[in-house]
Amino acid sequence: MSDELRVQGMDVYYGASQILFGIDLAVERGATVALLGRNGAGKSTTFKAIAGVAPPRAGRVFMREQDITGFAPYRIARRGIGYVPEDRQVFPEHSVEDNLRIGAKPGTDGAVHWTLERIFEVFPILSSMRGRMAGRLSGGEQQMLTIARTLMGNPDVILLDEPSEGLAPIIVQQIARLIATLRKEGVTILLAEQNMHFCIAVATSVAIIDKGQIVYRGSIEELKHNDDIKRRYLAV
Amino acid sequence: MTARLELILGAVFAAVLIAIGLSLGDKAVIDVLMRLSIFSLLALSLNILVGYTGLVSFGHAMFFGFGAYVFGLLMQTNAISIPAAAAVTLLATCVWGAVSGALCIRLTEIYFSFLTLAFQMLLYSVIAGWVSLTGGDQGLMGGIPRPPFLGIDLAQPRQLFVLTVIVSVLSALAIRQIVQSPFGYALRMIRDNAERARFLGVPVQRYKLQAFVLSGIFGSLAGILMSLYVSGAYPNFAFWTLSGDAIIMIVLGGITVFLGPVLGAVLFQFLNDYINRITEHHGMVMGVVLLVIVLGLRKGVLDVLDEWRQSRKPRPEAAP
Amino acid sequence: MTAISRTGLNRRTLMAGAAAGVLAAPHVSRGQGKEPIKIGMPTVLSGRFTVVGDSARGAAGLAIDAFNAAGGLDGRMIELVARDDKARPDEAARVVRELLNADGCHLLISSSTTAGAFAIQEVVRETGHLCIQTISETSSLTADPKIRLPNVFRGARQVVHDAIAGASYAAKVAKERGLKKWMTNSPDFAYGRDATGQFVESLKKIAPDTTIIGEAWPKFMAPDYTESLTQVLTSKPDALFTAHSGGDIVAFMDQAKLYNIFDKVPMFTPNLADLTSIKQIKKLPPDVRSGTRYLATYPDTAANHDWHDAYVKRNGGEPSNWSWETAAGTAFLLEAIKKTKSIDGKVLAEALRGMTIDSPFGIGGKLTMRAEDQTLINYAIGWGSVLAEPPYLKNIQDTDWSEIFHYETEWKKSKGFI
Amino acid sequence: MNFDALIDCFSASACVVTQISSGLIIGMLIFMVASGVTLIFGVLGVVNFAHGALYMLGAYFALTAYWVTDSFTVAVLAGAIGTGLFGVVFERLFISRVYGADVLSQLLVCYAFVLILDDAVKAIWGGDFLSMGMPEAFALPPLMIAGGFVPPFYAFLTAFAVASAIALAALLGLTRFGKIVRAAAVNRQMVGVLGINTSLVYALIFGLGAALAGAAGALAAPVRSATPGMGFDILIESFIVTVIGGMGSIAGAFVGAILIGMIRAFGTVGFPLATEGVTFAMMAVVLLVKPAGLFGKAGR
Repeated sequence: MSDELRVQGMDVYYGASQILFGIDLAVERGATVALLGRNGAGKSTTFKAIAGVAPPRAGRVFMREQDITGFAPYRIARRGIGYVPEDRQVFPEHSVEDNLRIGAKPGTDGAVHWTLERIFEVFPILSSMRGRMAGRLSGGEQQMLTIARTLMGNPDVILLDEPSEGLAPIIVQQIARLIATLRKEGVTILLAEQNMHFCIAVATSVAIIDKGQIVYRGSIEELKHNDDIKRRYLAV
Repeated sequence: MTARLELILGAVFAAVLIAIGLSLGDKAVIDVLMRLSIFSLLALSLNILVGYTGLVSFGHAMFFGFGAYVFGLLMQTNAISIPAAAAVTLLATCVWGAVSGALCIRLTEIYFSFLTLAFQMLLYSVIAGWVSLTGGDQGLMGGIPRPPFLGIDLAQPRQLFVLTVIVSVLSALAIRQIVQSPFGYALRMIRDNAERARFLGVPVQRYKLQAFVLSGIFGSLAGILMSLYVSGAYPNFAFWTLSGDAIIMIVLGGITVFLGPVLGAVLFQFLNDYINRITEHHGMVMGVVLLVIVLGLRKGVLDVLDEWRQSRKPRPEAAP
Repeated sequence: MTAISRTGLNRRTLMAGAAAGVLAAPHVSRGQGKEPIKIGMPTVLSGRFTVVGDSARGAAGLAIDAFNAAGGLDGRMIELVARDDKARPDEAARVVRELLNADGCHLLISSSTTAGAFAIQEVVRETGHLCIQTISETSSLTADPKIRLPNVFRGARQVVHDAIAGASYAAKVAKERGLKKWMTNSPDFAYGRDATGQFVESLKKIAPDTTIIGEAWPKFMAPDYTESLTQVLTSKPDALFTAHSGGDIVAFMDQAKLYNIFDKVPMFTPNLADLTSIKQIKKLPPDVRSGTRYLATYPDTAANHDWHDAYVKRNGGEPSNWSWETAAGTAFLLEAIKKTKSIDGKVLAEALRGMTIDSPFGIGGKLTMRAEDQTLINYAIGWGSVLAEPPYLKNIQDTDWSEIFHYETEWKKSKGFI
Repeated sequence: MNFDALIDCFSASACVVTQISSGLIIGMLIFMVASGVTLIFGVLGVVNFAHGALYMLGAYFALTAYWVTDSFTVAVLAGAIGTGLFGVVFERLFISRVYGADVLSQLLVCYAFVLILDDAVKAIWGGDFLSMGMPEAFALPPLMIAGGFVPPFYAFLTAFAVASAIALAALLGLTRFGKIVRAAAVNRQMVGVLGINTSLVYALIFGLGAALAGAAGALAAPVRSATPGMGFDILIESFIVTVIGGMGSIAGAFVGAILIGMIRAFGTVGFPLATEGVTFAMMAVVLLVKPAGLFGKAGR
């Protein structure tokens, strides 16, 4: 299988300070890859760089073997990359439904897999709140909404930045189930997490980032048994 | 030590300016230098608010106009000497600054800007509408009497020139003292983060008000000098376009460096006068020059120079 | 120490800037051969009053071209240096100083609007240069002895003359037609207040049974007169006087047309019979009376037609009231230079006082610069009914200058000017 | 001051109707300009000090189109579309460079353009005032309503402005484009990440604001004479209206504009020399009592 998304030697700076150092990542089609790391390790920056929000200063980003480095965020999105930022960022004064409609666009193949109806099937909780202001939702509901809104754009790859952060365990479980559903739908997922257990539950392979560099790559099974790595790079 | 050195530098600078003006004996040079002194003072006074306190006033010309009119009207009574009239004018400015300032500083950002604009335009409507007192759109007519005092005769252009330069340089030094004082640093703290300043015990509102009044006093002083220079006062002095000009001056020169506004005033006056002389289409030329400066440099001239100088230094991280 | 070196650097920069400003000053004045006589002209060349500056510069240029073509002053040519004062008094003061001090102008033709004219008056009060005011019609400029200066002459009409001419005409019409209740609608600035106040004063004197039942003072250069026009509707006057001019009177009438206000109410204005205004009026109400501003056909003489044609040929557009005023002022100045062979302000002033010249704009082809208050008199002035096509004004009744002088003297006495 | 006149006016329906209609007309033209100012500020975060110059452009475009085609419809379209296109180019080339910059840089860029456009208009159309004259279709006697007078052109102008207001409200409130615009006003980056070209949205919004100003200029052309610098007064008035109504609020601009129109209309009867001062005083009072404006949301 070919790589859906590939990042090569990516350097990212904020102003004068370098945040990421030569990041290499590859996500195969249909896979769920977890990017694990502590707070401030560079997970969010990696995602922002891929999404075009914080363009890399060096290195390349390929989507389905096409170079999309330096593209504006909206063009990257139109290449099939859906980005769910860590701090949710719903449009607070728009209704749930309007949030979803703003995200709506056909996929790269021109087809619409995700309609409002399907979204409401997968996210029944949003269905009951479709008219409510997004700013009035709970944190978990907002998280669901951001994911759903990104799905409305029919992405081929979805970047999920810490979807479980700060949510009650029961909601985290719901999100884990959701990710499993998406995987079954054939959506390729890149997931940033601090929570290893969450990753073990949902991911197929894992990369660990520390101080802006990828320090480990392997399958979930390997990680489970590598206590050294877990101790060194993860808050376990 | 620094303060004394600055005083000496200021005195030398004033002396050089005066020497240039008097030795060339050219009225045009004296005119140019006087106007530059006055507008430099206006720009410097505005920068107390904009550059140091982070309050972008759109209404600074109200002080300029206020000073010019109050002083001019006092002098036209023929009952008061120039220093006394100036003192009364500055005192009145204090009161007006405190009243309008107390209201304006309750707001921040663009709302502060618009409220200062509103106060200025209120003053402008009074000046333009109260024709029997102010002469309306014709301005104060009949000239401003300049009776001699302490052996100084300001009706003599050269003496007026010397006085203008001295007053401007002294004011600049005073403003320098203010912004270098602990009070000045507190203002910067308010500018950078008012919440944090409040948390650290800075009486934010009181300091803002003081900055507003101080800025007004020096702006008013510039207005007094202007009314002496043109021997009159005109509603334009209190119009928002002059506030706009003052803002352009400080943005051109740079708001982070103390003398930025002075350079800006010089640049602006020079551009204005020179372009007006060489072409009738001065609007287009001036507009293009402004665009090049704003979009090209993205900062004032001295800001850029200062950054360039800082960047050449071997990374003194603790400099500011 | 950072602070010190920074200050030093900036002071150098500042000095360089100041020096550049100084150096830029003198180089403009160099010419070839005999040094030209420079006449500085502060005027409006940008913004809403551009038409004033264009008119004034075109008219002065026409006169100076002829002077130079005739050999100048013993071979010395005259150079006109027109500069924009942006219709701002402070800028006018600056520009005049610059013209005198940096450009080395010998004489001034001030073609600034009223506020600028007064500012210029203050500058030449100090410098003593000879100055001809050609645009400001505000009476006090020369009538008020506190403001009048021995070195300043007015080569323009004067509001009080216009007001008396207008009031005398209006009084006659009022008597014929029984127009008793009058309203005024004029811009709230020096000229507007002056023109209206003096008209009303004169009208009350000449026709005592008229009353003013309302006045409106829209902001000067207000783009919109709707609210003051609707006020006319509700007050229902017999006649209306307005001192709007230029583009403002055009907008005023366009807006009044929407209410058909002047279908019933006769309108009186000193300012409509001017080629630049009247041509812009697309629909003329039935009864509009105007004083003559500038018309090619008034005075209806060959000299005036020729001047009109020469002006159009040189400058393209039609001459305005400001054109003839500046032409008259310039003609006086040039005549004085010719006569005295001097450009000394005092000598010229002496010659100008009481001077009479041949001019297309005068009664019987003559204009006089009255000695006592150094202002233009005996210019052709009349009132008539406005027409939509040439000659634009019919049934013109010339104003008798002896009547103007009579009421002007009364007015001056009432103001304490004499 | 003449408060008796004001009381007289209020007791006569003719006067009330006439003055209200004149207040509406004044207000509606200001609204057309102010709605652009408030829209551009609300979405782009830029205080467009060049908006008055766009109004002027609209008038000149309309005049030229009217001379060429003799059709007022074409003139209004030319004013609106021409100015709108100019706005798009202006936004792309210049305004887009000062997003997120301090208000001072924005002010300067706009001021530079006011200078350039005023001068360009003078160079192209000349410095003389120009007048379009009333199009034939509107050269009708005024309508009588309850003893008051309302000219047909002003009725049309008011209807046009009200229709613009409704269309604008519908566009922003009901369409997907409007939803995107409002979302972009809150979080531009997130909208971009969802695959929407926000640069295009910004350009369109600026163009829309410019088109509104251009349409206002075109509508004013038959009754106001066009000169370089004619945008000056209406810019200040639309700022007052924007501040009173709330920066970013279209509804606020509408109410604010009517308010200012009424002050002008009735002020002329009661306090003719103080109307301008009163409008500024009102702006000051609103800023002090409710800095975000009558319809503004606090904390924007």
